[in-house]
Amino acid sequence: MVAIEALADKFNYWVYIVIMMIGLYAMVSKNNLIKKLIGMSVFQTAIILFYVSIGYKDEATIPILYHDQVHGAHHAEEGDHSDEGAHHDETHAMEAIAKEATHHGNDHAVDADHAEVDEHEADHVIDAHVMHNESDHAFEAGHGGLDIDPNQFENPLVHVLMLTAIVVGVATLGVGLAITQKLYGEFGTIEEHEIIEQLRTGND
Amino acid sequence: MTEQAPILILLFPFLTAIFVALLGAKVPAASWPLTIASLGASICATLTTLIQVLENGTIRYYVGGWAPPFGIELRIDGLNALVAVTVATVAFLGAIYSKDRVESETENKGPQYYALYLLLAAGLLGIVITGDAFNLYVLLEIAALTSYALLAMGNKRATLAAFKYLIMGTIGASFYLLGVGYLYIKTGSLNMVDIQEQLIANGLQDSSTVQVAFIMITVGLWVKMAFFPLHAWLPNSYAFGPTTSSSIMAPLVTKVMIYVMVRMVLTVFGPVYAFEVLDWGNIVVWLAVIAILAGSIGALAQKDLRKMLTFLIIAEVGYMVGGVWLVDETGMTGAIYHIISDAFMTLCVFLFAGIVFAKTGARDIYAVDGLFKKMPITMIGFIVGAFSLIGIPPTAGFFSKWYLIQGGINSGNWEYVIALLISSLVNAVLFFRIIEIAYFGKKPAEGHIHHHGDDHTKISEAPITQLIPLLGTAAIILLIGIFNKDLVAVIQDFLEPFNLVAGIR
Amino acid sequence: MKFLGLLTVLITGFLLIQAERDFPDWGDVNSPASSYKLSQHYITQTFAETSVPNMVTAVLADYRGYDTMFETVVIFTAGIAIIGILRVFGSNIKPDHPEVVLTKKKPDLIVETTCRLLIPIIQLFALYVVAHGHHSPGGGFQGGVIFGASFILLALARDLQYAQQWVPENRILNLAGIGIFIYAGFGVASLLLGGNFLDYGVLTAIIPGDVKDAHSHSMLGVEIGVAFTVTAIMFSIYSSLSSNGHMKEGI
Amino acid sequence: MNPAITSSTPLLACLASLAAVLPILLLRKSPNLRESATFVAGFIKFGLVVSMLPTILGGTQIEYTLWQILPNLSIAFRVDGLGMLFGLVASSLWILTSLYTIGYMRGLKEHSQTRFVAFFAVSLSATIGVAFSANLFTLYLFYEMLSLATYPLVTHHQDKEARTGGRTYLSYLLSTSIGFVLPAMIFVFLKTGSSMEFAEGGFLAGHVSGKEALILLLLFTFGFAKSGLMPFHSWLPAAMVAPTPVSALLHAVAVVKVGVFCVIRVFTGVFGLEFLKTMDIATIIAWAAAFTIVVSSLIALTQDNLKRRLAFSTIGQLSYIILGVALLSDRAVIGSMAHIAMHAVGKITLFMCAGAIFVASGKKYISQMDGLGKKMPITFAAFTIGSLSVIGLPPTGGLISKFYLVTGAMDAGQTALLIVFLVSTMLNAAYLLPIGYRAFFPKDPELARQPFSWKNTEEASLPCVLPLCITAGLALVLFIKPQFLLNLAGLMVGHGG
Repeated sequence: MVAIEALADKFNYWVYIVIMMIGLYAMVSKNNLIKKLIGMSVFQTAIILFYVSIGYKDEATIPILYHDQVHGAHHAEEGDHSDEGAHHDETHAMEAIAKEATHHGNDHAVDADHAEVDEHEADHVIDAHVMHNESDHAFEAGHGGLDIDPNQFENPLVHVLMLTAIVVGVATLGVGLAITQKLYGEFGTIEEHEIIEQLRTGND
Repeated sequence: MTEQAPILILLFPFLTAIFVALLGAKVPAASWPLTIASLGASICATLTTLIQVLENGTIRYYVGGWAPPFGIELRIDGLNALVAVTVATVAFLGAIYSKDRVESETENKGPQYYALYLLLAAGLLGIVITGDAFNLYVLLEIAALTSYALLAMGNKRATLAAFKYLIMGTIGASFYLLGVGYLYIKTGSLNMVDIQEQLIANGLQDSSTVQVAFIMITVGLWVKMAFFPLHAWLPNSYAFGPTTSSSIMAPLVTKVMIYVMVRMVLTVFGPVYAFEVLDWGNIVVWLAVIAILAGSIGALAQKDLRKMLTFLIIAEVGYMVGGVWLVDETGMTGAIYHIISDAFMTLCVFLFAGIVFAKTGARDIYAVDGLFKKMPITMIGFIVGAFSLIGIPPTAGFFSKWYLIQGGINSGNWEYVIALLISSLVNAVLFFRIIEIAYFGKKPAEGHIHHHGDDHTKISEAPITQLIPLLGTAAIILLIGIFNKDLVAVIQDFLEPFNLVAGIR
Repeated sequence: MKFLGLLTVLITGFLLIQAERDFPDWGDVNSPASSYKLSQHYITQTFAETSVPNMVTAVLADYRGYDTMFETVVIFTAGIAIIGILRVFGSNIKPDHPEVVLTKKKPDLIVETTCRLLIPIIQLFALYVVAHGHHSPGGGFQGGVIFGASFILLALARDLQYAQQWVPENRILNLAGIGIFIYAGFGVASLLLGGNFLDYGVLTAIIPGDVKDAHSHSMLGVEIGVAFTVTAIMFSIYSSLSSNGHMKEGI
Repeated sequence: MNPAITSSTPLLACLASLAAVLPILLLRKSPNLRESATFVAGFIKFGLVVSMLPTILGGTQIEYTLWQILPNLSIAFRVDGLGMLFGLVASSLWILTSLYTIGYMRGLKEHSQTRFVAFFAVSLSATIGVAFSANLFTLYLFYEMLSLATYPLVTHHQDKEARTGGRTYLSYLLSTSIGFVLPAMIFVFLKTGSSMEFAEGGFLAGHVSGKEALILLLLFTFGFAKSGLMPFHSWLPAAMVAPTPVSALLHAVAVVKVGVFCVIRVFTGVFGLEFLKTMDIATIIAWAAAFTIVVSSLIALTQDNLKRRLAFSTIGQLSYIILGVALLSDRAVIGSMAHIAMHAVGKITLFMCAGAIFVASGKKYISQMDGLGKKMPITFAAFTIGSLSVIGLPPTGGLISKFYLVTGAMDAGQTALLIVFLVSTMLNAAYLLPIGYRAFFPKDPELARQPFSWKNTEEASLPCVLPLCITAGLALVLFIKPQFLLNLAGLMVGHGG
């Protein structure tokens, strides 16, 4: 039972391992050069999957600030900075949640389900606020004193990293295909053992 | 401007690469001078950096002005300042050599070749100076992609080998990436120093994830550096690629990977973790011993000059991996010193192989037939490199062996000492076989011949662009041998805080 | 080889599963990756520091702009590498492999008309994706790929040479290089203005607005550079691979 | 510790011949000028060495540190009695050999003479470097340099035979030095952590256990394979493919003597005689040397090729020196050191004679030399004197060193080894004396009946004959005036002989 729970909690990691191993097997064992390259793509994609799943947070959305948060920031800059301390105040937090829920309803249709969640899990958000007060990162450097909850958004960093990894994957695949084409031009085949056979029998 | 030197190290070759690629189509002749100029500038930048490091200690350069861990930093201490100088210098010398060979060996793709060459140099320099684990991956891939292409420009065999390299290299780099991901998942950071701090702060010594991260990163790098059982891609690709390509890749790519391994072990995981908590014991040293012996035996079996040399690289990689895992300060010093000296030694012999190939068009070791008469200056350069690989004082190779053997004895790894000695002897056999052929000719005459007066064979030396790098390399080998004390002082300053001397194991 | 491959896979898989035991649960907000100051800083401070609401764009083009510059270089490298490997210049064409090289296609009315309609829309969308990267998913890479796709579509609909009339090889490469120069130019400019490489903050001297705006605008600039390179190299890779390096006929 | 002064003379003495390489190469077009460059360098070198002699005899050592190459470890020179003795021998004989080289090489019209002369000079530098080394590291450095610099000399003919010989030569010397000496040296460095400076009484005592000391001793003694101790002796006969001047200077004097010199250095300077005595480990070496002496003498008896016979004789004589040191008694050690000089003078005479015979008559085999004494009386007279010296008979210097060796053996109470000395002396006589005898008194009655007249002589050219006369004369002089050599040697064991 525990095992199954563990499996369920981390099923994404299981999935990526399985996919990755399929890719790795193809890279190592397949004879056809194109199949190897396909394996390579599968392999790299599995790693991307892994990374992206690191960044996932329950009930968080894509790492782009809401329209109101952006505008709220301008407000905060122009107006008072005094509400920083007020975060400890629970009522204030509740207001914030209510405000947030409305934004969801109005501006971001995409996040309809998100808003739902927020409504019946209000205390979760409070916890989160308290927590990030303790870790006091939200306020240390912010001149604007933005009202941003880190748990509201997914981790942007892994997305950036994977954008890079995707680009690298594409580039490698391209070069791999080019080499395969050159080999095909020289040997007339893309089966590795046939190429090796040709090399062994001479005519260098 | 000196505080900007770290970034200039790679900006010069990198921006020039783009420029060469663009300009090449119109003015191909400009490619070579631009390449040389930019690499020369890069050497100056590395030297400036080195001097600064020696004066003020570790340099931390925040790219984009963002303090780590939020931004990427270039972190340069004694270790990578030295390696950066080495990389820039080797690239510079290799580039000089390329001049007369590129057109004939790469089917008139000079500009592309130089652009890729510079990008490779920039990638390797970037790997060396960065302080960010993920940034290292990106640069690793730049270096890898350019390597694949530089090799695939060679003949048929090289193309296939390049493909193999591509597959293996991708596996290696992906393993590294995965390892970095594992570290990220447990520490939340990508900055090398910060990862180390987080590992300690969060008490992650026993985490199986971190252990696997270490294994993945190490194995990934082993693939990239062609550590023995994972070496299959190397011999053919370096042996059959264009001589110009292999004269930069053979000295640098494997060495830089070893640098990365040292960096990972010391800076990211920390010696206490890598050697004490994990304690793979002697396994790695034994693997290194096997690598050394396998490389040496493989080299003995070769008739092809460059292929023989590639097997020597495999043996040398064994030296360094073993040296790192001796867990001894002298051994580590030796391994790091060997990164530098081996880069130049390998460059020297590969340049020689290239010159011989250029002159005779033959690949096997009999191509050197009678070269003492025909190309005496070339042979002098070669002999210095060969002596260094054998380990004859006062060349650099002797001193790296000196430190490595000391490390082996200190830590009681006699098997490593013996392997090192055997490999020196094998190198002696290999190189004296070549020297013999060059001296006696392919089939020496029976009985005495008394040539009257001097010989009729005309001296026909290699062109100056090939001689300069060869002799330059030879001179450097001697210099870093004679001045090894100063070099080692820098290395030991770097190693001091890691407290390896306590004999962790 | 098969057995060896299987063995490698099994060992690696086993190792990875070992590691997985120690992972935080999926979506756990308290996992180190999510709770460490690094990602929290990005989420909470990005806007304050750069006034870009899309954190991914900000991290990509600013905090880790150095990475991204090399990411662009990776693309560029791939383009040059493929040319280096495959491209056959001038007359020294080797006897080709025995495959039939396709001749020029006849223009097909339906396909051509559709393309004529679609391509401007695609390109417009690509520009939007690039430009709006600050506020929505998108950016130089995405936009560049879409833009490149429009040229590939052109080549597919007609043939390679037709597409090359619009974007000849040299111009393509120049475009790619200029893209990187734009990116690196921002870096060099900040070097010259006394900051560190890619420190957009010091660009206030030449970009109107305050420090945040300088960051924001520079990011737009580098994204455009990235888009240039990606567009160019996408098409370059396509044309090299599809014509086997001859740049004549393609599929 | 002896008093010491700092002076760069040892360095200059070492470099004198190295500096000659450049003029030699530049003057390759005109042989006469080239040769004079060699002589100038030779006399400068000899002069420098001699200039240090009074200081050394006065009991003061001369030091010079060139360059600290490793932490704790520098390339440094120090001249003491033993080094001076060896330096004198090597530098004086170089001049004579150079003269001889001119006669030999020109007489045979050898090719690539410039290369030959140049490498000869390099080898000499290495030899002097070994002689004046202050520490083990410097010693090793010059030892390796010598191995490599002599390779082109050994293989000078560049034919198949030379290739085989050269291969054997290098593979023995390099494999033993890299395989044995290098690890032993690094081990010593690690254990003592010192600069490995040779010190009177050694510096190893107290740093290693008995077992380690034994292993180190074996590694060093056999590692310096130039000493020709069996079973690492085969390179020496193989190296006889070299032109005779090489054999003469390098394989009777420089190279092999460097080998035994290193062994003596290790015994006296690294281990220290006292330490070896307490450890009681030198006996193995003594017996190995004794074995080598007897076996090589027996082999020498069977050789018909003159140079090969001399080569095996050398192997035996070298082992005298090692045996003497391994006996550990003061007198035997003095005998060993003196034997370096005495044997050098004797053996170089023999080799030069062999070369002169080959140049003048083209004969290599002893069986062909019947009655040759009538054609080459001077050469064979010198040969006989050389033989006497090597055997250790009066009126030659060989007697002196043998006397010390034998009495040393008595001092050490090694009766069995004493017998070895005596038996081998018989054997020496048996393989050397008949050559000279048969040359003057051939078996063939026809040859015997030919009358001798100075007009019929066919000696080699003057540059060939003059040096060998001088060395034969030296052998006689050393019988009368051996004292300064013994004094030098005596400095090393703490009293004046």
